[in-house]
Amino acid sequence: MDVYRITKEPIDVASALIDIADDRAGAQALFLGTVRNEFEGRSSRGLYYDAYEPLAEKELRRIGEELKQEFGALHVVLIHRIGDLPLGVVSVLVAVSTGHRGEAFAAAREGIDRIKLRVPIWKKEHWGNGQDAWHHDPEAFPAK
Amino acid sequence: MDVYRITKEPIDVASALIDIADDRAGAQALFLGTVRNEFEGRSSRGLYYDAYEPLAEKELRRIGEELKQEFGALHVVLIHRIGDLPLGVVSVLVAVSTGHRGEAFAAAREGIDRIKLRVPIWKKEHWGNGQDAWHHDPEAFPAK
Amino acid sequence: MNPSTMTVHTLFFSFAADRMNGRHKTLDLPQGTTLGDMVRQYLEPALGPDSRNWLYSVNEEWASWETQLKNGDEIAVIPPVSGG
Amino acid sequence: MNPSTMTVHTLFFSFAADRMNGRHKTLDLPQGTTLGDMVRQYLEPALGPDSRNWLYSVNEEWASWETQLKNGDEIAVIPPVSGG
Repeated sequence: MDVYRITKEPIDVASALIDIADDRAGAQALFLGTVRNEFEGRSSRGLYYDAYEPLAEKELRRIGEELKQEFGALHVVLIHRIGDLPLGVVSVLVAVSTGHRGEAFAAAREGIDRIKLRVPIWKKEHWGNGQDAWHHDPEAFPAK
Repeated sequence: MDVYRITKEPIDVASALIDIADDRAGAQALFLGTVRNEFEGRSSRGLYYDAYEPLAEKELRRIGEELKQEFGALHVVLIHRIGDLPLGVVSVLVAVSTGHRGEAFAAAREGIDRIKLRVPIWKKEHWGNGQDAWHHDPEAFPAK
Repeated sequence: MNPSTMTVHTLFFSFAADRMNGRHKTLDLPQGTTLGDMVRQYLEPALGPDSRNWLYSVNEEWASWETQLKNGDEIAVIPPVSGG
Repeated sequence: MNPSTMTVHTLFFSFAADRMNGRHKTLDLPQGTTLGDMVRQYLEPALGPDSRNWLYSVNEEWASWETQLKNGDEIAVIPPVSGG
Protein backbone atom coordinates (compact mmCIF):
# COMPACT_ATOMS: atom_id res chain seq x y z
CA MET A 1 0.00 0.00 0.00
CA ASP A 2 1.25 3.49 -0.85
CA VAL A 3 0.75 6.57 1.32
CA TYR A 4 1.43 10.20 0.33
CA ARG A 5 0.50 12.68 3.00
CA ILE A 6 1.07 16.11 4.48
CA THR A 7 0.06 16.02 8.14
CA LYS A 8 0.08 18.06 11.31
CA GLU A 9 0.15 14.88 13.44
CA PRO A 10 3.22 12.93 14.62
CA ILE A 11 4.52 10.57 11.94
CA ASP A 12 3.78 6.93 12.81
CA VAL A 13 6.76 4.85 11.69
CA ALA A 14 5.22 1.54 12.78
CA SER A 15 2.22 2.07 10.56
CA ALA A 16 4.49 2.95 7.61
CA LEU A 17 6.22 -0.41 8.10
CA ILE A 18 2.87 -2.17 7.92
CA ASP A 19 2.00 -0.22 4.78
CA ILE A 20 5.16 -1.29 2.91
CA ALA A 21 5.16 -4.94 4.10
CA ASP A 22 5.19 -7.44 1.25
CA ASP A 23 6.19 -11.12 1.07
CA ARG A 24 7.98 -10.35 -2.21
CA ALA A 25 10.26 -7.85 -0.45
CA GLY A 26 13.66 -8.78 0.95
CA ALA A 27 14.52 -5.19 1.82
CA GLN A 28 12.95 -2.14 3.41
CA ALA A 29 14.73 1.19 3.64
CA LEU A 30 13.52 4.10 5.73
CA PHE A 31 14.77 7.62 5.91
CA LEU A 32 13.62 9.92 8.69
CA GLY A 33 14.44 13.61 8.79
CA THR A 34 14.62 14.89 12.36
CA VAL A 35 14.73 18.39 13.79
CA ARG A 36 18.35 19.19 14.57
CA ASN A 37 19.62 21.51 17.30
CA GLU A 38 21.82 23.50 14.92
CA PHE A 39 22.09 24.60 11.31
CA GLU A 40 25.51 25.35 9.85
CA GLY A 41 26.89 25.96 13.30
CA ARG A 42 24.09 28.22 14.62
CA SER A 43 22.05 26.78 17.46
CA SER A 44 18.37 26.16 16.79
CA ARG A 45 15.34 25.66 19.04
CA GLY A 46 13.17 23.98 16.42
CA LEU A 47 11.51 24.35 13.02
CA TYR A 48 8.22 25.53 11.63
CA TYR A 49 7.09 23.87 8.38
CA ASP A 50 4.50 25.26 5.99
CA ALA A 51 3.19 23.55 2.85
CA TYR A 52 0.91 24.19 -0.08
CA GLU A 53 -0.90 21.03 0.86
CA PRO A 54 -2.87 20.00 -2.25
CA LEU A 55 0.08 20.44 -4.61
CA ALA A 56 2.53 18.98 -2.08
CA GLU A 57 0.50 15.76 -1.81
CA LYS A 58 0.27 15.53 -5.61
CA GLU A 59 4.01 15.96 -5.90
CA LEU A 60 4.68 13.34 -3.20
CA ARG A 61 2.52 10.94 -5.21
CA ARG A 62 4.41 11.70 -8.42
CA ILE A 63 7.72 11.05 -6.66
CA GLY A 64 6.37 7.75 -5.33
CA GLU A 65 5.32 6.69 -8.83
CA GLU A 66 8.82 7.53 -10.06
CA LEU A 67 10.40 5.39 -7.33
CA LYS A 68 8.21 2.46 -8.39
CA GLN A 69 9.07 2.94 -12.06
CA GLU A 70 12.78 3.62 -11.69
CA PHE A 71 13.72 1.35 -8.78
CA GLY A 72 11.00 -1.28 -8.77
CA ALA A 73 9.78 -0.17 -5.35
CA LEU A 74 6.88 -2.43 -4.34
CA HIS A 75 5.37 0.08 -1.90
CA VAL A 76 6.20 3.68 -1.03
CA VAL A 77 5.23 5.83 1.94
CA LEU A 78 6.10 9.53 1.81
CA ILE A 79 4.85 11.65 4.72
CA HIS A 80 5.85 15.19 5.64
CA ARG A 81 4.78 16.76 8.88
CA ILE A 82 4.10 20.50 9.08
CA GLY A 83 3.58 23.01 11.87
CA ASP A 84 5.87 23.84 14.77
CA LEU A 85 8.23 20.94 15.50
CA PRO A 86 10.52 20.73 18.53
CA LEU A 87 14.04 19.31 18.48
CA GLY A 88 14.35 15.59 17.81
CA VAL A 89 10.94 15.14 16.21
CA VAL A 90 10.52 13.40 12.84
CA SER A 91 9.63 15.92 10.13
CA VAL A 92 9.67 13.63 7.08
CA LEU A 93 9.50 9.90 6.46
CA VAL A 94 10.47 7.99 3.32
CA ALA A 95 9.80 4.23 3.43
CA VAL A 96 10.13 1.76 0.57
CA SER A 97 10.14 -1.99 0.14
CA THR A 98 11.97 -3.70 -2.72
CA GLY A 99 13.20 -7.14 -3.68
CA HIS A 100 16.84 -6.43 -2.82
CA ARG A 101 18.78 -3.90 -0.77
CA GLY A 102 20.47 -1.97 -3.58
CA GLU A 103 17.18 -0.67 -4.95
CA ALA A 104 15.84 -0.01 -1.46
CA PHE A 105 18.70 2.36 -0.63
CA ALA A 106 18.61 4.01 -4.06
CA ALA A 107 14.85 4.56 -3.92
CA ALA A 108 14.89 5.96 -0.39
CA ARG A 109 17.77 8.29 -1.23
CA GLU A 110 16.09 9.59 -4.37
CA GLY A 111 12.83 9.88 -2.45
CA ILE A 112 14.19 12.32 0.11
CA ASP A 113 16.30 14.17 -2.48
CA ARG A 114 13.28 14.74 -4.73
CA ILE A 115 11.11 15.80 -1.81
CA LYS A 116 13.69 18.43 -0.87
CA LEU A 117 13.94 19.63 -4.46
CA ARG A 118 10.35 19.63 -5.64
CA VAL A 119 7.67 19.47 -2.97
CA PRO A 120 6.17 22.86 -2.00
CA ILE A 121 7.14 22.81 1.66
CA TRP A 122 9.10 25.50 3.48
CA LYS A 123 10.85 25.56 6.79
CA LYS A 124 11.51 28.38 9.19
CA GLU A 125 14.37 28.09 11.64
CA HIS A 126 13.73 29.15 15.23
CA TRP A 127 17.25 30.23 16.08
CA GLY A 128 18.61 29.83 19.58
CA ASN A 129 18.85 33.63 19.92
CA GLY A 130 15.07 34.02 19.50
CA GLN A 131 15.12 35.16 15.89
CA ASP A 132 13.25 33.32 13.11
CA ALA A 133 14.28 32.86 9.48
CA TRP A 134 12.75 31.10 6.48
CA HIS A 135 15.30 28.89 4.73
CA HIS A 136 16.28 30.13 1.26
CA ASP A 137 15.19 33.65 2.14
CA PRO A 138 18.06 35.60 0.57
CA GLU A 139 17.79 38.25 3.29
CA ALA A 140 18.09 35.67 6.09
CA PHE A 141 20.64 33.40 4.38
CA PRO A 142 22.81 35.69 2.22
CA ALA A 143 24.76 34.01 -0.59
CA LYS A 144 28.25 33.09 0.68
CA MET B 1 22.74 4.68 22.64
CA ASP B 2 24.21 1.80 20.67
CA VAL B 3 22.76 -1.72 20.54
CA TYR B 4 24.43 -4.82 19.08
CA ARG B 5 22.39 -7.96 19.53
CA ILE B 6 21.61 -11.44 18.26
CA THR B 7 18.09 -12.36 19.35
CA LYS B 8 15.41 -14.99 18.97
CA GLU B 9 12.69 -12.40 19.64
CA PRO B 10 10.91 -10.17 17.08
CA ILE B 11 12.95 -7.07 16.26
CA ASP B 12 11.41 -3.93 17.78
CA VAL B 13 11.86 -1.09 15.30
CA ALA B 14 10.22 1.51 17.54
CA SER B 15 12.71 0.88 20.31
CA ALA B 16 15.62 1.14 17.83
CA LEU B 17 14.31 4.59 16.88
CA ILE B 18 14.36 5.62 20.53
CA ASP B 19 17.90 4.26 20.87
CA ILE B 20 19.28 6.35 17.99
CA ALA B 21 17.36 9.55 18.79
CA ASP B 22 19.63 12.57 19.24
CA ASP B 23 18.99 16.32 19.07
CA ARG B 24 22.22 16.67 17.06
CA ALA B 25 20.85 14.37 14.34
CA GLY B 26 19.07 15.66 11.25
CA ALA B 27 18.88 12.23 9.65
CA GLN B 28 18.07 8.65 10.57
CA ALA B 29 18.40 5.79 8.11
CA LEU B 30 17.05 2.32 8.72
CA PHE B 31 17.51 -0.82 6.73
CA LEU B 32 15.35 -3.87 7.44
CA GLY B 33 15.96 -7.23 5.84
CA THR B 34 12.74 -9.19 5.48
CA VAL B 35 12.07 -12.84 4.65
CA ARG B 36 11.21 -13.02 0.96
CA ASN B 37 8.95 -15.57 -0.71
CA GLU B 38 11.54 -16.50 -3.35
CA PHE B 39 15.26 -16.71 -3.92
CA GLU B 40 16.61 -16.42 -7.45
CA GLY B 41 13.29 -17.50 -8.87
CA ARG B 42 12.64 -20.48 -6.56
CA SER B 43 9.71 -20.16 -4.21
CA SER B 44 10.49 -20.17 -0.49
CA ARG B 45 8.39 -20.80 2.61
CA GLY B 46 10.76 -19.07 5.03
CA LEU B 47 14.26 -19.02 6.50
CA TYR B 48 16.09 -20.53 9.43
CA TYR B 49 18.99 -18.48 10.82
CA ASP B 50 21.79 -19.81 12.99
CA ALA B 51 24.61 -17.78 14.56
CA TYR B 52 27.75 -18.20 16.59
CA GLU B 53 26.31 -15.76 19.06
CA PRO B 54 29.27 -14.50 21.12
CA LEU B 55 31.46 -13.81 18.10
CA ALA B 56 28.51 -12.47 16.08
CA GLU B 57 27.73 -9.87 18.75
CA LYS B 58 31.41 -8.88 18.93
CA GLU B 59 31.51 -8.46 15.18
CA LEU B 60 28.30 -6.39 15.17
CA ARG B 61 29.91 -4.11 17.74
CA ARG B 62 33.07 -3.76 15.64
CA ILE B 63 30.99 -2.84 12.59
CA GLY B 64 29.11 -0.26 14.65
CA GLU B 65 32.36 1.31 15.83
CA GLU B 66 33.51 1.49 12.20
CA LEU B 67 30.28 3.27 11.19
CA LYS B 68 30.86 5.84 13.92
CA GLN B 69 34.49 6.35 12.90
CA GLU B 70 34.02 6.38 9.15
CA PHE B 71 30.65 8.11 8.77
CA GLY B 72 30.27 10.05 11.99
CA ALA B 73 27.25 8.00 13.03
CA LEU B 74 26.00 9.36 16.36
CA HIS B 75 24.24 6.11 17.36
CA VAL B 76 24.09 2.68 15.79
CA VAL B 77 21.69 -0.22 16.35
CA LEU B 78 22.52 -3.55 14.69
CA ILE B 79 20.22 -6.46 15.53
CA HIS B 80 19.97 -9.83 13.81
CA ARG B 81 17.20 -12.25 14.60
CA ILE B 82 17.83 -16.01 14.47
CA GLY B 83 15.66 -19.13 14.49
CA ASP B 84 12.84 -20.08 12.15
CA LEU B 85 11.36 -16.98 10.50
CA PRO B 86 8.20 -16.98 8.37
CA LEU B 87 7.72 -14.88 5.24
CA GLY B 88 7.56 -11.13 5.72
CA VAL B 89 9.28 -11.04 9.10
CA VAL B 90 12.24 -8.72 9.82
CA SER B 91 15.48 -10.72 10.09
CA VAL B 92 17.96 -7.88 10.45
CA LEU B 93 17.83 -4.21 11.41
CA VAL B 94 20.43 -1.51 10.80
CA ALA B 95 19.58 1.91 12.27
CA VAL B 96 21.84 4.95 12.40
CA SER B 97 21.50 8.62 13.21
CA THR B 98 23.80 11.26 11.72
CA GLY B 99 23.97 15.01 11.24
CA HIS B 100 23.01 14.89 7.56
CA ARG B 101 21.41 12.45 5.16
CA GLY B 102 24.41 11.56 3.02
CA GLU B 103 26.24 9.92 5.91
CA ALA B 104 23.07 8.26 7.17
CA PHE B 105 22.55 6.42 3.87
CA ALA B 106 26.24 5.56 3.53
CA ALA B 107 26.48 4.24 7.09
CA ALA B 108 23.32 2.13 6.83
CA ARG B 109 24.42 0.69 3.49
CA GLU B 110 27.87 -0.21 4.80
CA GLY B 111 26.28 -1.58 7.95
CA ILE B 112 24.19 -4.19 6.16
CA ASP B 113 26.95 -4.96 3.64
CA ARG B 114 29.47 -5.63 6.40
CA ILE B 115 26.99 -7.73 8.38
CA LYS B 116 26.46 -9.90 5.32
CA LEU B 117 30.19 -10.24 4.73
CA ARG B 118 31.58 -10.71 8.19
CA VAL B 119 29.14 -11.69 10.93
CA PRO B 120 28.99 -15.44 11.69
CA ILE B 121 25.34 -15.99 10.82
CA TRP B 122 23.99 -18.57 8.38
CA LYS B 123 20.63 -18.96 6.74
CA LYS B 124 18.84 -22.04 5.55
CA GLU B 125 16.20 -21.71 2.86
CA HIS B 126 12.95 -23.63 3.35
CA TRP B 127 12.10 -24.14 -0.31
CA GLY B 128 8.52 -24.23 -1.46
CA ASN B 129 8.96 -27.88 -2.49
CA GLY B 130 9.70 -28.94 1.09
CA GLN B 131 13.48 -29.23 0.72
CA ASP B 132 15.91 -27.25 2.87
CA ALA B 133 19.30 -25.80 1.89
CA TRP B 134 21.97 -23.79 3.68
CA HIS B 135 23.04 -20.77 1.64
CA HIS B 136 26.61 -21.01 0.34
CA ASP B 137 26.57 -24.79 0.67
CA PRO B 138 28.30 -25.72 -2.60
CA GLU B 139 26.22 -28.89 -2.85
CA ALA B 140 22.93 -26.98 -2.51
CA PHE B 141 23.96 -23.92 -4.55
CA PRO B 142 26.40 -25.18 -7.20
CA ALA B 143 28.63 -22.56 -8.82
CA LYS B 144 27.00 -21.28 -12.02
CA MET C 1 -16.87 43.27 -11.96
CA ASN C 2 -15.87 44.98 -15.15
CA PRO C 3 -16.40 42.51 -18.05
CA SER C 4 -12.90 43.29 -19.37
CA THR C 5 -11.30 42.24 -16.08
CA MET C 6 -11.13 39.01 -14.10
CA THR C 7 -10.43 38.23 -10.48
CA VAL C 8 -7.78 35.74 -9.39
CA HIS C 9 -6.81 34.50 -5.93
CA THR C 10 -3.13 34.43 -5.12
CA LEU C 11 -1.46 32.41 -2.35
CA PHE C 12 1.92 33.27 -0.84
CA PHE C 13 4.18 31.06 1.28
CA SER C 14 7.39 31.33 3.28
CA PHE C 15 9.28 34.59 2.92
CA ALA C 16 7.07 35.58 -0.03
CA ALA C 17 4.17 35.81 2.42
CA ASP C 18 6.33 37.98 4.68
CA ARG C 19 7.12 40.30 1.76
CA MET C 20 3.43 40.55 0.84
CA ASN C 21 2.32 40.96 4.46
CA GLY C 22 -0.16 38.16 3.99
CA ARG C 23 -0.80 34.69 2.61
CA HIS C 24 -3.73 35.62 0.34
CA LYS C 25 -4.35 38.42 -2.13
CA THR C 26 -7.14 38.93 -4.62
CA LEU C 27 -6.12 40.65 -7.84
CA ASP C 28 -8.22 42.15 -10.61
CA LEU C 29 -6.44 41.62 -13.90
CA PRO C 30 -7.24 42.48 -17.53
CA GLN C 31 -8.74 39.63 -19.53
CA GLY C 32 -6.01 37.82 -21.44
CA THR C 33 -3.35 38.21 -18.76
CA THR C 34 -0.90 35.32 -18.71
CA LEU C 35 0.82 33.98 -15.62
CA GLY C 36 4.06 35.57 -16.84
CA ASP C 37 2.35 38.96 -17.28
CA MET C 38 0.92 38.76 -13.78
CA VAL C 39 4.26 37.90 -12.18
CA ARG C 40 6.16 40.64 -13.98
CA GLN C 41 3.59 43.40 -13.59
CA TYR C 42 1.92 42.69 -10.27
CA LEU C 43 4.21 40.51 -8.16
CA GLU C 44 7.78 41.37 -9.08
CA PRO C 45 7.55 44.93 -7.70
CA ALA C 46 6.82 43.49 -4.24
CA LEU C 47 8.71 40.18 -4.43
CA GLY C 48 11.85 41.31 -6.23
CA PRO C 49 13.50 40.10 -9.44
CA ASP C 50 14.19 36.60 -8.07
CA SER C 51 10.48 35.93 -8.31
CA ARG C 52 10.89 35.50 -12.10
CA ASN C 53 12.85 32.33 -11.36
CA TRP C 54 10.34 30.84 -8.95
CA LEU C 55 7.71 28.23 -9.70
CA TYR C 56 4.00 28.97 -9.85
CA SER C 57 0.90 26.86 -9.86
CA VAL C 58 -2.57 27.55 -11.23
CA ASN C 59 -5.48 25.63 -9.70
CA GLU C 60 -3.17 23.28 -7.79
CA GLU C 61 -0.99 22.30 -10.73
CA TRP C 62 2.39 23.57 -11.93
CA ALA C 63 1.92 26.21 -14.61
CA SER C 64 4.10 27.82 -17.25
CA TRP C 65 4.67 31.47 -18.04
CA GLU C 66 2.31 31.23 -21.01
CA THR C 67 -0.66 29.92 -19.02
CA GLN C 68 -3.74 32.07 -19.74
CA LEU C 69 -5.39 33.07 -16.47
CA LYS C 70 -9.15 32.82 -16.08
CA ASN C 71 -11.61 34.39 -13.71
CA GLY C 72 -11.56 32.54 -10.37
CA ASP C 73 -8.14 30.93 -10.82
CA GLU C 74 -6.07 30.15 -7.74
CA ILE C 75 -2.44 31.03 -8.30
CA ALA C 76 0.22 29.89 -5.81
CA VAL C 77 3.59 31.59 -5.62
CA ILE C 78 6.23 28.95 -4.79
CA PRO C 79 9.52 30.43 -3.62
CA PRO C 80 12.44 28.00 -3.39
CA VAL C 81 11.27 25.01 -1.36
CA SER C 82 13.01 23.77 1.79
CA GLY C 83 11.21 20.65 2.97
CA GLY C 84 12.87 17.63 4.52
CA MET D 1 44.58 -37.48 29.68
CA ASN D 2 47.97 -38.27 28.22
CA PRO D 3 50.31 -35.37 29.13
CA SER D 4 51.52 -35.16 25.53
CA THR D 5 47.95 -34.51 24.27
CA MET D 6 45.38 -31.83 24.84
CA THR D 7 41.62 -31.71 24.42
CA VAL D 8 39.83 -29.00 22.38
CA HIS D 9 36.14 -28.38 21.78
CA THR D 10 35.08 -27.72 18.23
CA LEU D 11 31.84 -26.04 17.08
CA PHE D 12 30.31 -26.49 13.64
CA PHE D 13 27.63 -24.40 11.97
CA SER D 14 25.52 -24.43 8.82
CA PHE D 15 26.41 -27.08 6.26
CA ALA D 16 29.65 -27.84 8.13
CA ALA D 17 27.50 -29.20 10.99
CA ASP D 18 25.60 -31.31 8.45
CA ARG D 19 28.89 -32.73 7.10
CA MET D 20 30.08 -33.52 10.64
CA ASN D 21 26.70 -34.92 11.72
CA GLY D 22 26.77 -32.64 14.72
CA ARG D 23 27.43 -29.19 16.08
CA HIS D 24 30.04 -30.16 18.69
CA LYS D 25 33.08 -32.43 18.62
CA THR D 26 35.80 -32.96 21.19
CA LEU D 27 39.24 -33.68 19.74
CA ASP D 28 42.39 -34.98 21.41
CA LEU D 29 45.37 -33.37 19.69
CA PRO D 30 49.14 -33.58 20.20
CA GLN D 31 50.62 -30.74 22.25
CA GLY D 32 51.90 -28.02 19.92
CA THR D 33 49.19 -28.44 17.32
CA THR D 34 48.37 -25.17 15.54
CA LEU D 35 44.96 -24.21 14.22
CA GLY D 36 46.27 -24.80 10.69
CA ASP D 37 47.50 -28.28 11.63
CA MET D 38 44.14 -29.16 13.13
CA VAL D 39 42.18 -27.98 10.10
CA ARG D 40 44.38 -29.81 7.60
CA GLN D 41 44.74 -33.07 9.53
CA TYR D 42 41.47 -33.46 11.40
CA LEU D 43 38.80 -31.36 9.68
CA GLU D 44 39.63 -31.25 5.99
CA PRO D 45 39.03 -35.00 5.48
CA ALA D 46 35.41 -34.52 6.58
CA LEU D 47 34.78 -30.93 5.46
CA GLY D 48 36.57 -30.98 2.10
CA PRO D 49 39.34 -28.79 0.68
CA ASP D 50 37.23 -25.61 0.78
CA SER D 51 37.57 -25.67 4.54
CA ARG D 52 41.13 -24.34 4.14
CA ASN D 53 39.63 -21.07 2.93
CA TRP D 54 37.13 -20.69 5.74
CA LEU D 55 37.51 -18.58 8.85
CA TYR D 56 38.05 -20.02 12.32
CA SER D 57 37.86 -18.64 15.81
CA VAL D 58 39.56 -19.70 19.01
CA ASN D 59 37.88 -18.81 22.29
CA GLU D 60 35.37 -16.50 20.60
CA GLU D 61 37.90 -14.48 18.62
CA TRP D 62 39.11 -14.74 15.01
CA ALA D 63 42.29 -16.78 14.84
CA SER D 64 45.05 -17.29 12.30
CA TRP D 65 46.54 -20.50 10.95
CA GLU D 66 49.56 -20.11 13.23
CA THR D 67 47.54 -19.92 16.46
CA GLN D 68 48.91 -22.45 18.99
CA LEU D 69 46.05 -24.44 20.46
CA LYS D 70 45.87 -25.07 24.20
CA ASN D 71 44.05 -27.56 26.31
CA GLY D 72 40.39 -26.54 26.73
CA ASP D 73 40.28 -24.18 23.75
CA GLU D 74 36.96 -23.67 21.96
CA ILE D 75 37.42 -23.64 18.20
CA ALA D 76 34.58 -22.55 15.91
CA VAL D 77 34.51 -23.53 12.26
CA ILE D 78 32.98 -20.65 10.28
CA PRO D 79 31.91 -21.65 6.76
CA PRO D 80 30.97 -18.77 4.44
CA VAL D 81 28.46 -16.58 6.26
CA SER D 82 25.01 -15.73 4.90
CA GLY D 83 23.35 -13.40 7.36
CA GLY D 84 21.12 -10.51 6.42
